[in-house]
Amino acid sequence: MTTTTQRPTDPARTYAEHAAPLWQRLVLTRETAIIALLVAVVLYAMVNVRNFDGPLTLTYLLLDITPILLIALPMTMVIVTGEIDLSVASVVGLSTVLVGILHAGGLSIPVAAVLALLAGAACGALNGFLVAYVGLPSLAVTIGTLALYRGLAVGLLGTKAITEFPDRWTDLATAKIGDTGIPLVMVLVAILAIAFGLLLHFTSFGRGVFDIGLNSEAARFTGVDVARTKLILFTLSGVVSALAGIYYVLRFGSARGDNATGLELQVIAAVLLGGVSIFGGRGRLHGVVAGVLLIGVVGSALRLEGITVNVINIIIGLLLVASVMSPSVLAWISDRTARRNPRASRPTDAPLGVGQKEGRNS
Amino acid sequence: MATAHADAVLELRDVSKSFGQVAALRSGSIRVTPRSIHALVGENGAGKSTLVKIVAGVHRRDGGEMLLEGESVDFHSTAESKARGIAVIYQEPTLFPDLSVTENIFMGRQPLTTGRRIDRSAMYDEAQALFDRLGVHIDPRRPAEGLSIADQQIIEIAKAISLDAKVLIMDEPTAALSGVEVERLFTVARSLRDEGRGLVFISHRFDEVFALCDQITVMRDGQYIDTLTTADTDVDQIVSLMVGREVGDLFPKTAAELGEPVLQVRDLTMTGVFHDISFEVRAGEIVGLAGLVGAGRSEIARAIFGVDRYESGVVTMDGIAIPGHDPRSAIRSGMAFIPEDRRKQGLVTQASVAHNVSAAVRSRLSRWGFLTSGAESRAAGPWAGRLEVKTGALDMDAATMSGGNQQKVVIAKWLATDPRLLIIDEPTRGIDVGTKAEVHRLLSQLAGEGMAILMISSELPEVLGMADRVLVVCEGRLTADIPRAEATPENVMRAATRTTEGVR
Amino acid sequence: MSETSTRPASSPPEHAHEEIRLVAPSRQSPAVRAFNTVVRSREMSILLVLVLLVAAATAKNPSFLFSGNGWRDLLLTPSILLLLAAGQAVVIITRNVDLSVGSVLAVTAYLTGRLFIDFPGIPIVVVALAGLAVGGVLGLVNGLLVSLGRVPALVITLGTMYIYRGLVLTWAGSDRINASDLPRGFLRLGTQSVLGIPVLFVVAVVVVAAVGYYLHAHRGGRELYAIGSDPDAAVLYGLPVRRRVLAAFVLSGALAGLAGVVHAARYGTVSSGAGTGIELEAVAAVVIGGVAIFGGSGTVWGAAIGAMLLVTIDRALPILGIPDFWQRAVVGVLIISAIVLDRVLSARRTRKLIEAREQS
Amino acid sequence: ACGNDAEGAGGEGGDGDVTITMLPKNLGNPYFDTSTAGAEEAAEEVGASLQEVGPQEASPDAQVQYINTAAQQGASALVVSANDPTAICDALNEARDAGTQVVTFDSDTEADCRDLFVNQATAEGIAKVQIDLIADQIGDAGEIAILSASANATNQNAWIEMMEAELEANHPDIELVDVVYGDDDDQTSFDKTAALLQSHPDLKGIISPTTVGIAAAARYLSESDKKGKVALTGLGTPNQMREYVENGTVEAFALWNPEDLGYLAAMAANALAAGEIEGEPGDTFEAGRLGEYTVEDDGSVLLGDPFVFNADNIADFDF
Ligand SMILES: Nc1ncnc2c1ncn2[C@@H]1O[C@H](COP(=O)(O)OP(=O)(O)OP(=O)(O)O)[C@@H](O)[C@H]1O
Ligand SMILES: Nc1ncnc2c1ncn2[C@@H]1O[C@H](COP(=O)(O)OP(=O)(O)OP(=O)(O)O)[C@@H](O)[C@H]1O
Ligand SMILES: [Mg+2]
Ligand SMILES: [Mg+2]
Repeated sequence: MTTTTQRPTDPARTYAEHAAPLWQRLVLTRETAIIALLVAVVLYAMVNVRNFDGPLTLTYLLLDITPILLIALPMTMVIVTGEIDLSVASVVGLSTVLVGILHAGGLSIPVAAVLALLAGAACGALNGFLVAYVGLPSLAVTIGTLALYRGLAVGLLGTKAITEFPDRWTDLATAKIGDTGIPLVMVLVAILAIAFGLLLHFTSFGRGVFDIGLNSEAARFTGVDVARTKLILFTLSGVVSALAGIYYVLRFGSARGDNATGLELQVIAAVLLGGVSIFGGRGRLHGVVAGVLLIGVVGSALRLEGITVNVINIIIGLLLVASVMSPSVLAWISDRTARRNPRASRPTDAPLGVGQKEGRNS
Repeated sequence: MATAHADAVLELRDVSKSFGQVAALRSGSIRVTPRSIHALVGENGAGKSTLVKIVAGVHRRDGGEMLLEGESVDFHSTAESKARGIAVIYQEPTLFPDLSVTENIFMGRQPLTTGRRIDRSAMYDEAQALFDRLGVHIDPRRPAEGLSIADQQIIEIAKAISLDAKVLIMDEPTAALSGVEVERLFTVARSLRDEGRGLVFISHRFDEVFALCDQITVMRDGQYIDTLTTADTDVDQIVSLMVGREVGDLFPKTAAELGEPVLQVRDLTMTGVFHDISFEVRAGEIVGLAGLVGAGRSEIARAIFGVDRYESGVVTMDGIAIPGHDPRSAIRSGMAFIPEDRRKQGLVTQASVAHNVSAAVRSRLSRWGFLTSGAESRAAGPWAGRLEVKTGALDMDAATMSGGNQQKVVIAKWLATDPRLLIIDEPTRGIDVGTKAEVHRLLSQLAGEGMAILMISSELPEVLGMADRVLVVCEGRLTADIPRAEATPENVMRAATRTTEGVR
Repeated sequence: MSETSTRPASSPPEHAHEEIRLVAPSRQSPAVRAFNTVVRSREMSILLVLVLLVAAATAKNPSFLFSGNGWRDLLLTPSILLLLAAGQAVVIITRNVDLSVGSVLAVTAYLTGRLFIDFPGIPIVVVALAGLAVGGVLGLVNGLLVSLGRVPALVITLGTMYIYRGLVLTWAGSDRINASDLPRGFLRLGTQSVLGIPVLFVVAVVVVAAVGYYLHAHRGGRELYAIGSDPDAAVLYGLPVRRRVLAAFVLSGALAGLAGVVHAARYGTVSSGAGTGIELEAVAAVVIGGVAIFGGSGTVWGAAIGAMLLVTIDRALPILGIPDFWQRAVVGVLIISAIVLDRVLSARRTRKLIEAREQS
Repeated sequence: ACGNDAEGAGGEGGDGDVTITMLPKNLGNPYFDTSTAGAEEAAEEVGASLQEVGPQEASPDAQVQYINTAAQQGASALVVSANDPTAICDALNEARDAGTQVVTFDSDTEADCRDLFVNQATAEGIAKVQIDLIADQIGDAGEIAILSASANATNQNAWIEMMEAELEANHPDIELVDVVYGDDDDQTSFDKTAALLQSHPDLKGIISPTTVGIAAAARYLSESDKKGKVALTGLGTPNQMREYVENGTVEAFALWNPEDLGYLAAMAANALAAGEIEGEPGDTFEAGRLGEYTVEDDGSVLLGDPFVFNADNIADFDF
């Protein structure tokens, strides 16, 4: 039942739902590979890295990756549509600055936070508008807004760093659930993760997101509102980035223009490591979560070994390259063996991918 | 004239090729002699394009033999086959939109001045010469972007003949061409033959095959069936060889009694594209939209369905005006639109059959806002079955299907929405007679069930055979509205070309 | 509705002129054509912005242009970005991108220092060549991964950006090259002028001109455009896609390597953090310069002017009285308006082409 | 699981020897390179084990991760130069709860989140010496500007305040026209210097209270036609500045000995870890070759006065 027959077939034809048995579809995936790798690394660290099994490890690990994890959720959907958002870290910076200034201006933290979220939404919406309705390539647009939003953050706060925040709130950011050592903020993260997971994989909106990534013109002909979908996704990306910014302020108790500089690359690295295709149309959220955790665990273990930023950089880089190389290497091998169709398995023949459909026509 | 005994310039023996578990080509054989035009015919998915791509070096064969002028060859890249004097026109035009048409033709082999600088003016002159030979008026310096499909095909042809190759292979070059352009192409092809080259011509239009070719090789299901000399065979024999069974009437049109107007279009206008388009389609009626390629028929259809915007005019379904530039409300109002380019517009080829077939009805399938792939498959299965889509399982990618099968998937997808109006653009472009008859039967059956159908087609026989009423578009304007009884090839063509005397 | 027949309304003259320029350039005289390709080009529009900017800054403070330093810095400061932009432009024209240039720059900048320290009296030329070579090798790695591995350049070079940076951090550690470690001659190169034009600027311009000429007038160059314009078609066409893409990355790497040497000469001190974040500036310069981010169109001259503009803005703002904290914001606005402009122009072009088609 | 026992100072495997983590503002900075060298020397002498870790850019959030790590490792002492006085406080306090002694040096945090601050010199002292230097280089009159490190560097900002006060009080004819920030990055500092000279044509002098900044500024100045017309001073290391002092771009600049600073910080850390001192005012401890030091009222230990380098003495130093 797993082979296509070219025979002319009898009219009343029925089909198998799947070409491959269940276990294959579950086990032979990028996501499973990443999760397996994650588990392996954790086990290895448990045994070989001093203090990795300590109670503080989990807490700090989760606290550290929270911003990346948060932003990775909308970023995944953005990349699945074949677009990309490089401005997220700048939005984080901007929102920390806003919270700082507004709070210093006498507003309560919740009010300041809400305003910051609105600002984040605005930033995201601007990206979305330029990409979806003006039809600009998101890579270029968000390189621009990366500079713009960071510039606003630095410009607004100038030399100062606002560091006066009520302990009540700063403590909340690092509070733990009971004595589990798991940060309270993880509840929020979990809720959002589930929400995004359902949205992407179990709604027709999510199906539309994948269609856009694979063939946005066909999606349009099928009644998917491509522009609106992208606007929504970029706006989500802005809001969640602002949320991460609020967390940033509260955790570090300091609002600075240069907060979270360079975070966007870590997020994208994690998302791609999680098995999302930069060309769009492919990826699953649980893989992304695993990717973020993997980067966090590796970093934490290496730091415990007293290894500093440079080696960690190298390893993140290697992970990233390996993660994207692996499928094409496999394809290349089966290419050699089964002499597969080159064009079927050749990403580089496809354009750089980031929103190229919009980039070309429309 | 060619004789089958002359030694072949290109010969394939039992060549095979599989993509994963899909056996695209089982035993492809063909023997092309110089001074002859050799037709390659077969149903969709018979393996014609695959065979072509193996000769071109796009794919590498898994087995079998390929002889070029008697010596065995195995191309790793299209560059190699080119270097050996094989020119190919692929089924889909492959142009570089940002570059001038001239650069598209001479890329990689531009004439050089001393100092290896490209000699642009010489290049443009050569291009001009080519176009003159093809009798077309395309400015050699204009960008390829914005060319009509027909002109793109012309550029491909110019590209191929400029190579002055020993073997010229054309994979459905005429699919997008109007009669005039086809004739010009044939003239060139014949002169190339008489220069002593071997040509391979792939087409689903038998009139063309018989008008042009010396031999005909028939393929079915990736297998070589037979090679006949055109002189001593006829359409019926070819068809039965191709299909392996008897096909019934090609245009099984049953007269349906017309109901209320379903679609009404009033003064639809988009500057530079179409102007003052007004017509209506009644329940049970098949309205044919005829005209030359590039007349703007597809554009009109796209505007009605809402994928393109229009400046002024009204579109109403069952008397209710629907907002412009909004496919969703068009679908909600009961419209379905099967576009002309199924790979780019009709399907998400890298998605599964189930995903594609259920794409237009997803929102209805979701429960409490949630959608599962199980629900998709359950909805898709019956429709795929009704259209006899050839696929192993519902989660196979549509990419692995041949044109005909992909078209069936697109039709299934739209029938699943249970539409009141079906707009179908080039329903049988690049589709074999077998499937063609099926599609036509389906259309008239749907009309019989009271569905309103707007059918765009560049094939006159199809329009005349299927339509209750023929609307003719010329340069973005309706130039005729002819009832079935009075429609003849002559009056339709006259309306289609009325204002185009002198232009091309 | 019976037979209606009217000819399409003939289009207004200037519209027709526009149309000829697009679909029938041959009907124009070569002079007009040359005028159109050069004067009506994107390059010109940015050049105009640049000139206006310099004019404004000079009006505000004459020393911006009319002091020895002012003139020198105007040309000297962009030199590094010019080199990077030239390489980046070539890569982007092939519908790829190279984010690793900043890290490559750091590697060769530090290498430069080490060479002068470890081999006293080593000729400057040798050092420059070493920079080119090492950069080229690092670029080759990118190219191999991208073209043979069939992996998106954005991801690969993002990865190698981390890796190369990590390498130089490991190599240099906290060590840093100081001016006193570098030979006077080399340092002087950083500011020397011939006929009032800084040497480093001359180097950059020569590179840009050479690359631009190759892209415009040689087969290889045109093939780069073809590949970027439609990679699938390029494969079917039988163009040496992999080789060309590989070459593009090697070039980008080599130029980044050269930029590293220039960086050392100009700033006289090198730390492992050199060139952090400059990769985005390079991409921005290219985009501002009118190279389509998805390849196939644009010129290296455009990218070069974009680089000049980007750097000059940075220097002009304080003079125009905008506090330097706002510089990045302004740069952001600039990038966005540049691509919006491009979109508007190309949309207009496409629409005209379509209309022209419908009217023929 | 040893990180958790609260009084487990240096409790790794319970073998009681002192482990010190050195956390500078960032890596790749020769100033901290030197101070770490001093710290290693001290650790050597007292038989403590010392490791240096640090982020790439001088930002607090990056520093926090390394503070956390130290806490996880249950290091007995953490010697840190703060990128932000408050941002890293929570992390430091968590580390202290985990039994790690926290010593700040070079750049302090809030007093309540460290056990001890090893002060290179009083802010007043540092501000005064630089003002005095520039004053006598420009003849106590004219426009000056400051090229600082990052906009939120605690110590630089403190010094700048002091300098402004000092100018108010004792140098009425000197006008501070601009403060720009080079983020302790060569290129930025370099370009900012260019911009300064550009936008303030009659600038007389530049003070750069950061080693990276002064070197970059000197580099630009030495090649510009303002060389000799615009005075430059501030805080720099002899090795970076030698070139420019010798070619006359810079007359004199100041700095304490970062090696001694690191040495003292490590000694203090060891004393705390070993329980010799509590970090209470009045505590005294023996700091190897530097002799005995006493904890002052604000819980800080003062290294001494800054030292002025010039053409005559610069040859005697190598750091
Ligand atoms: N890239 C591919 N991957 C997998 N299967 C493929 C691929 N290309 C073609 N096939 C399979 O090979 C078979 C033959 O395809 P091919 O395009 O050669 O048919 P064809 O005769 O050209 O049909 P048409 O007349 O519609 O062009 C098809 O059934 C298709 O399923
Ligand atoms: N990107 C470019 N950079 C510099 N010069 C250019 C560029 N593009 C075109 N030109 C110059 O403009 C003139 C016309 O441009 P183009 O390349 O279109 O020439 P053409 O249209 O091929 O016509 P001709 O063959 O008469 O030059 C040529 O002289 C060419 O050198
Ligand atoms: Mg085919
Ligand atoms: Mg059409």
